[in-house]
Amino acid sequence: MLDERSSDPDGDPRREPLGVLTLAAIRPAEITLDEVLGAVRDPGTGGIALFAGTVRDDDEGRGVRLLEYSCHPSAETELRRVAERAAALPGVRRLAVLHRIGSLHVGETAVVAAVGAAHRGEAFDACHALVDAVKHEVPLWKHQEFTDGTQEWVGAC
Amino acid sequence: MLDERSSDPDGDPRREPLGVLTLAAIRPAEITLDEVLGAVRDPGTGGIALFAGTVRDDDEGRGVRLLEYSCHPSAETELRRVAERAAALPGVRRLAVLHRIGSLHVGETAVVAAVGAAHRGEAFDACHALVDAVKHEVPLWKHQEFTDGTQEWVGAC
Amino acid sequence: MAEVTVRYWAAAKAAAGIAEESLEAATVGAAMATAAFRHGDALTAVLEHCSFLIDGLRASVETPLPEGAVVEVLPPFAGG
Amino acid sequence: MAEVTVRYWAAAKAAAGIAEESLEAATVGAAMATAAFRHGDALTAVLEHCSFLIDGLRASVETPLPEGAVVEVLPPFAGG
Repeated sequence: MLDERSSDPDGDPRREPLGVLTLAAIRPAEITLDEVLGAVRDPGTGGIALFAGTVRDDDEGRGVRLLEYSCHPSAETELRRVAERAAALPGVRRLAVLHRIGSLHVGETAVVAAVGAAHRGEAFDACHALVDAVKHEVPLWKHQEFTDGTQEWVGAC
Repeated sequence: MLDERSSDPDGDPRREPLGVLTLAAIRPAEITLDEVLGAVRDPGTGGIALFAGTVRDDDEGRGVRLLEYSCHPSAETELRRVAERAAALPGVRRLAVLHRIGSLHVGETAVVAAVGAAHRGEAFDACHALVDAVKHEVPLWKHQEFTDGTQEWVGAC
Repeated sequence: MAEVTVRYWAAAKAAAGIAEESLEAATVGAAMATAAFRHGDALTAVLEHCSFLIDGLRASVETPLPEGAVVEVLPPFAGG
Repeated sequence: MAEVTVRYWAAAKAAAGIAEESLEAATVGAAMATAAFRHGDALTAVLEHCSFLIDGLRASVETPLPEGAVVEVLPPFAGG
């Protein structure tokens, strides 16, 4: 069915085109919502759902001072894979996602994602699915330093 | 239960505080995601879900040239009412919403919303519910002009 | 029967051709029947989907009209 | 038995105290048993939740090790 649609993307205006992944990157530099927003804007999009994941000051009652994100060399390839899967969800037109690595303080942004779709329900569903997949399927790791001086690898044991 | 929680918001750090509506407005001036994002940032927020509704170039196969949004004098009060209801949803910490009125061209932004929550699922759910309620419960109206010269009131008959 | 002011919004105002008018009626429904008779099919079609306010409070077609009330005619909402 | 390179990532690297080492084993599971014996309880606890790559491809604890393979030890992912 995907093959059928992609073989003739412009033949029938009522036939929904496949969504396009316009941006997927992992980098140590700051990331912003404006960047993913700009990557998904287009005249056929009626709704854009976005997500920004920020460093909380608290993890189950313990004060957080710093998060250190690191990744495997394959992480950007895996990010692109999960993003392309989300771009194929119903109604999605354009999709963009950025993840930051390195040291992040409380309030800083670790991940941003944006999904433009014809209709808002589809945009929300795909953005949520994308962020879930980024969390569970991309080889990224998070090391937490707490305000009491202790530290831990999140989810490691 | 709401009364019980609000009567002692700081007594128990495990007890979730009620979400706060930080911004709700309807105005003719341009609206941006940055404004609602800034209104929901706080150190206890782990995830922010946002939505931008933009003017599409197409409505069921007809080319759109211009949208004219208008509202009843009670619209901002109603917007605040639905936003406060969404702010009381589980996990919501801060919530902001702006709706524009006046003439909008294709690609311009008609509505922006942001919900900060401890966890991302709660942020997505509340943002989606908020945008649905803005669409159906706030006395806003939309007049469409098409590229073929015809026009219509959206949803009026 | 009460003398009331009817205020039309958006598609209803466009269909009525005026923003506001006076008429006499006992209920919201009766007022709308009079309005539909005055302004014709275009308004009749819009009125089927409208909601109503009396002096700023929600009302149904059965709601009786107090003397001097303002009846507002609101087409279906379409924000976002 | 194959001579392989084991590469530890994130929490596994912290628990092993090294990024990389050589060892001999027939399967991923056997290699991890040797690694746990060498580096102690902290690594043992982390290994329970890890996934593995052999030369960049996903592998299970039963996967046999080719001579000269690179075995990567990946703790649970925690993006976002």
